[in-house]
Amino acid sequence: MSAAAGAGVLLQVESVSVRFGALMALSGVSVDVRAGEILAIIGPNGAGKTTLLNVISGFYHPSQGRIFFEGRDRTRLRPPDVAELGIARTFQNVALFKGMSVLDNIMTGRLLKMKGSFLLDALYLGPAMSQELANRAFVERIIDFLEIQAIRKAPAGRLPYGLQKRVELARALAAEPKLLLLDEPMAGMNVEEKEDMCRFILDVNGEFGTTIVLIEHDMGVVMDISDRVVVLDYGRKIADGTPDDVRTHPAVLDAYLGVTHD
Amino acid sequence: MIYREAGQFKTTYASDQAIFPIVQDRVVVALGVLAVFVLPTRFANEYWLQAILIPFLIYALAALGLNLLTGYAGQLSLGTGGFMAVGAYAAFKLSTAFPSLSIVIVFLLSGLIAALVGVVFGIPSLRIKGFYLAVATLAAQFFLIWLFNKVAWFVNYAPSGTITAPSRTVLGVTVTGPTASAAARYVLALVFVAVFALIAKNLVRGRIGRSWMAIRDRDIAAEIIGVRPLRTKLLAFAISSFYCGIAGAELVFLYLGSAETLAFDIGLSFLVLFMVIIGGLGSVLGSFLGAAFIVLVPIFLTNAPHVMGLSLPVAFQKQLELMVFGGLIIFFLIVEPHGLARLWQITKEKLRLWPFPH
Amino acid sequence: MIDVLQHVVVGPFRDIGSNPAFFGEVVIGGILAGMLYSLVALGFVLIFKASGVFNFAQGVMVLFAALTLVGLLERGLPVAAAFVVTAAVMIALAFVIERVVLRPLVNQEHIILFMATIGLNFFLEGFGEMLWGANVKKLDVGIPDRSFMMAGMQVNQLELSAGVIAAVIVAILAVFFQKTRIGRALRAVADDHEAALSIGIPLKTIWVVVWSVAGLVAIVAGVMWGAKSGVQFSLSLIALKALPVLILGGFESVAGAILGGLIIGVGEKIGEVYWGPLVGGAIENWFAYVLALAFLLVRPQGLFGEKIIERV
Amino acid sequence: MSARASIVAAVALAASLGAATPASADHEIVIGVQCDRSGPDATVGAPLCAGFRDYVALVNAGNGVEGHRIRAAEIDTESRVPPALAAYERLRGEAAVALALYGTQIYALAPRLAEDRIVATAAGWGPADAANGRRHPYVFSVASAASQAAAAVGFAKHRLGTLKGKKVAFVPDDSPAGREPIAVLEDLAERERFQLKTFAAPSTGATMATLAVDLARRYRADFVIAHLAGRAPSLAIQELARVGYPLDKVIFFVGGSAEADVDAAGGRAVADGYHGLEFAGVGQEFPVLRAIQAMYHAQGRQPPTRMASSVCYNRGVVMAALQVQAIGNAVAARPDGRIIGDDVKAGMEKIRGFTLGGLTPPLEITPTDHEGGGRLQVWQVKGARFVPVTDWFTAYPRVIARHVTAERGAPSR
Repeated sequence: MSAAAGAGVLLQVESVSVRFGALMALSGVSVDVRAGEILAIIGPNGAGKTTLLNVISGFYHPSQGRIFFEGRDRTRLRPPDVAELGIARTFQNVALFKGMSVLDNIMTGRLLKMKGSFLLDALYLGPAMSQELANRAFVERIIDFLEIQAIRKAPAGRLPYGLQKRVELARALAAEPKLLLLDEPMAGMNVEEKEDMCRFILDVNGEFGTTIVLIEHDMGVVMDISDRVVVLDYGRKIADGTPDDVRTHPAVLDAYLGVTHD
Repeated sequence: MIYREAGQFKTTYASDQAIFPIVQDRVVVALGVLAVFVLPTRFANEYWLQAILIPFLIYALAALGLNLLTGYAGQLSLGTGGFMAVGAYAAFKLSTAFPSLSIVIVFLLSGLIAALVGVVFGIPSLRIKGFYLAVATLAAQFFLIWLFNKVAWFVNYAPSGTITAPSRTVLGVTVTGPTASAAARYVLALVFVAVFALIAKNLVRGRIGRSWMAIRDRDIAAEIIGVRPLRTKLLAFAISSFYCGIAGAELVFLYLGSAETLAFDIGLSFLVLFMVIIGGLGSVLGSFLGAAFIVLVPIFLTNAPHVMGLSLPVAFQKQLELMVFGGLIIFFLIVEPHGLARLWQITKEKLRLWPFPH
Repeated sequence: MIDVLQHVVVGPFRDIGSNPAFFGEVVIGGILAGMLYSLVALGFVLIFKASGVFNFAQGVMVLFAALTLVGLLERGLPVAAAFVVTAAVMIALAFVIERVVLRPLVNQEHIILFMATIGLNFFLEGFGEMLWGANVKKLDVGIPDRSFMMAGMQVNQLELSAGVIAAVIVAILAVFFQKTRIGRALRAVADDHEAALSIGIPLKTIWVVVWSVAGLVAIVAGVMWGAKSGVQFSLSLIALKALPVLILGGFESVAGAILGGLIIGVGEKIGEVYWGPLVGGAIENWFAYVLALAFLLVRPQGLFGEKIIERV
Repeated sequence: MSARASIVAAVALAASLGAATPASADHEIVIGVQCDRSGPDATVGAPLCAGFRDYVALVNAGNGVEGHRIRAAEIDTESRVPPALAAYERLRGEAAVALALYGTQIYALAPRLAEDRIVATAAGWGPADAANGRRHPYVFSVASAASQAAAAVGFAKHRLGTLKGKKVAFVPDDSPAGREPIAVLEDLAERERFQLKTFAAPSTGATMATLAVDLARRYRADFVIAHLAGRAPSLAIQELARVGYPLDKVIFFVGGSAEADVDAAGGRAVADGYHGLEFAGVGQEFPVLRAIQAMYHAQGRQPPTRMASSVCYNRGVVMAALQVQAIGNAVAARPDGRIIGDDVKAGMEKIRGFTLGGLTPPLEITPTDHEGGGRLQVWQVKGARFVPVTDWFTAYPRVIARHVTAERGAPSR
């Protein structure tokens, strides 16, 4: 398990509610994400897991409740502002830039690390060029790390699904995030691919100390890699604790066995 | 085996990032650039320069501009003619108000003014997307043309309502106005398009180009990476309109000699869009191929039947031209959305392996 | 400053008040023109609803239909036969478009399909002129082109008939969509392609049907406009007029197309007559666009469109 | 595309480009004529071009001009400027000495004509100041917009008795060329004390219903002067008739007074009463036209149906005849036939009392007056026929002179 677990709170979701018309996607959910931990969010379909991630990323704004990152209120930030705070994410249905090469996809992840003047960029001179090259070097390290050297120049849209997921992770890592949000990083993968992905997630957490929040359906994976598990059902949090706590929590059992409850 | 890259290893990221990573390409391009500067001015007759080469260069610049916006940033615009008109009228006003100002500066400033106008009309792009935006750019097209047509100040109150390129020199050579030789106008147009093609290439292979393509390919993913949609799209509108503005100024100053708003009507917007689609969306090279194609097809249709001993009625040729353009657009969108540029690339790959099939 | 305000804000209204009968005529003219805009816009909406394709070529389909009809009449076909043959041509066209353009592009992004219809637009324009010639043609469908006075206002019989026919067509289409099996199927496809497929509606049939219906609507629009201004190239320009209508009404709403057409028609005429002279006139080409754009910034989904919730 | 097919295509393309290069013109004198067979001006271009070519054929069927053949090259500009430029370069390469042009193309080409010393005749729809030989030394317009404006007002006065206190509506194409006569009209309005209001028609001409309603029912114009081209005239006639405006109080400039305009408006019954200004006679009852018919019959062919579009056809004949006349004058001074544009210009400026058997007003072209007097005639549609209602006349010559010769608003160089 992760070494850094148990340090201070990085992200604080405070009784957040999200409403789409008549539907309450989230009602009063509070989650603390501690720096350095791997937190898994689980729950049946439609429980509000992705909505929670979307609220954290700034795609939706909560109708009630607040969100703090590193102690500062950031409830109403837009996604690009969220990115600037150091939060990166992947999507449930891979959201790669299909028309770009793998390399360019990952380079795009470096966007916020690259500053520049428009004119120098246009001429590709001096700082613009050296910055481009420095970032290229960084990206190459990620490519090595995720073992995708062979597909560097391939168009992202033509890769098999498992590799696309890996490239998307690479793109998120390129931003050197403090907090990484992974929406079902292992969905649709075979066993070997899943094992690879688990290894990468643990390595990212271990080597760079990146805090990770992930949504996952595979309970085996969740129990193996996460420090802590939050369970959502019908937009409410029904459990929050270590994998072992959650495994035996009665409400969780109900939810997963499909027993109705009010 | 002529076109081989075996034995060429890239040892630095710098060489891998180069525009033309293969030596043969670099040699060919360098020779090519030299050739296009020297050969036509020496050997092409006035008809070639005036009817084919000059319009080709100007359209290529406009197509580059639209390609940055539509091909790279994914924002469809049908207002190209309007933005070109802004450049043309700005160049006319500037060059007549400040006769001593270098025409090169005039062109650049006209581009900047067009860029500003482009930004204004790009603002709706935050709230509206896809064909909604296309319709909004049509509004720009119609409004701008109406404005230039209506306000006599734009034409210096000339009763004929036309803007006419005054005579101006660059380095002692007359490049605009009725006395400018076609060769001089050709070289000036070529310098502009060469410089701005290089700049376009630099932009699209770097930070800015990646943020455009990110917005184009998946806007939500782009946002969470830190791409600010409005700023990015507006930058695309600005740069695209800058290119189109210069192309518009050139259209009057280096090609038509004088013009009224009719020269910038919606037909021009579509023409440039055709170049981009047929040449290749999201390709700098494609902008050139598309422009060449659109300039050559009518000439081909006019002359080819004569060569084959046929005689087609003129009206029939024009109808055929429309059908060819329309049909090819559908063809390319279905078969090869990356257009002629992609076909060129495939040919190159074949050459690379030649004489082996794989 | 006050002068300008007086000129722009007060003057035109005083004008309206001083000659209400004329204002009435302008409004009626606007409504009748708007009906025709609606008819063209409906063609767009039908196709968009069922296939998500924004058919830029709808205007040229109007021209093509009218050209075909006039061409057949000129070759001596009786009116009824000409209509039947034209309808057959439009349906055949729908088959060809489905086979050649739509099917190969079925899973492409909407913007690609849109650009393909721009290509279709130019192809059909060249093809139509090649078949039938480019001259302005007179189209006489037997409705007298006479004006009469009604409550102090001058009303044109042809325009009135065109308006009534457009209204009837619109009503028929509304019923078709709400009450018939195929209409419901079309709506099902519009809402969810996969769902429609899963209950056994073949997509290509739907597409052919909907493009055929749009083609038939194009005939009506072409006849109405052609009778009014002659069959000529500028007929296809009315398609450009229908675009602001769509923005205003929303791309997916039949009611929106109708109401949007009326608003644009009336707004345009009033703008042209009362405010146009203040800026030198001939504002017709862009006024509708600016009207629609202003509206769009306030309500991006149009009058009746549903609020767009982006799915992440 | 197969490799073979692409080679064939490439060869054809190369050959076609080669074909575009000029051939030398040794024993023939090359002139060009704008033949817009496509685009909105096709209804003008096709008959005009036919008339032009037929007249040239007639000349060549004789002895040419003093034994020199004339070759009339066609320019299809599709009513757009870029193809006109391309064709212009081609004709320049073929050493053309004179061109017959109309529309915006003249505006675009005027500076080059002066630079390259090539003569152009403008058929009624060209720069208003083209009548000024000093301003446009190489452009010869037969009826300038200024002369047309004056003639239209003169005719209105003749019809209404007086213009004092009357309301005149001016309906121009909403383009610079369309608005050019406004200055002349405003002058005349002041002079004759009539009220003038401009109703600009959108250039696309998609609809003119509102304009007609506004003009007839709100402004209640006493007389309408229209300066339209392409497909707009027919729409205007139609819409004016529809709102019940009396067409005998309407006069069109030369751009909208052809049979095609009337026919497209729904036939001559609809357009009954409508007036058009003409700088060439209408119909086929002129000696030169009978000579052309005779030429066709002699060759065992039927005269072309284009002759029925007599307004534009006859204008084409007039343009060709003017150029041939000028070439004749030039060749008289240079019998070897190696004439250049300047010779034709000089020849043009020597034309005196040229009437072509009544097909044109007597033209007196001088180095300063390039429209040759600016006389026009009004024709009216009456009982499905075009009938002349005036003789050749000019109106307000001093006002025209002031506008044509005034050096105002010249494009800055």
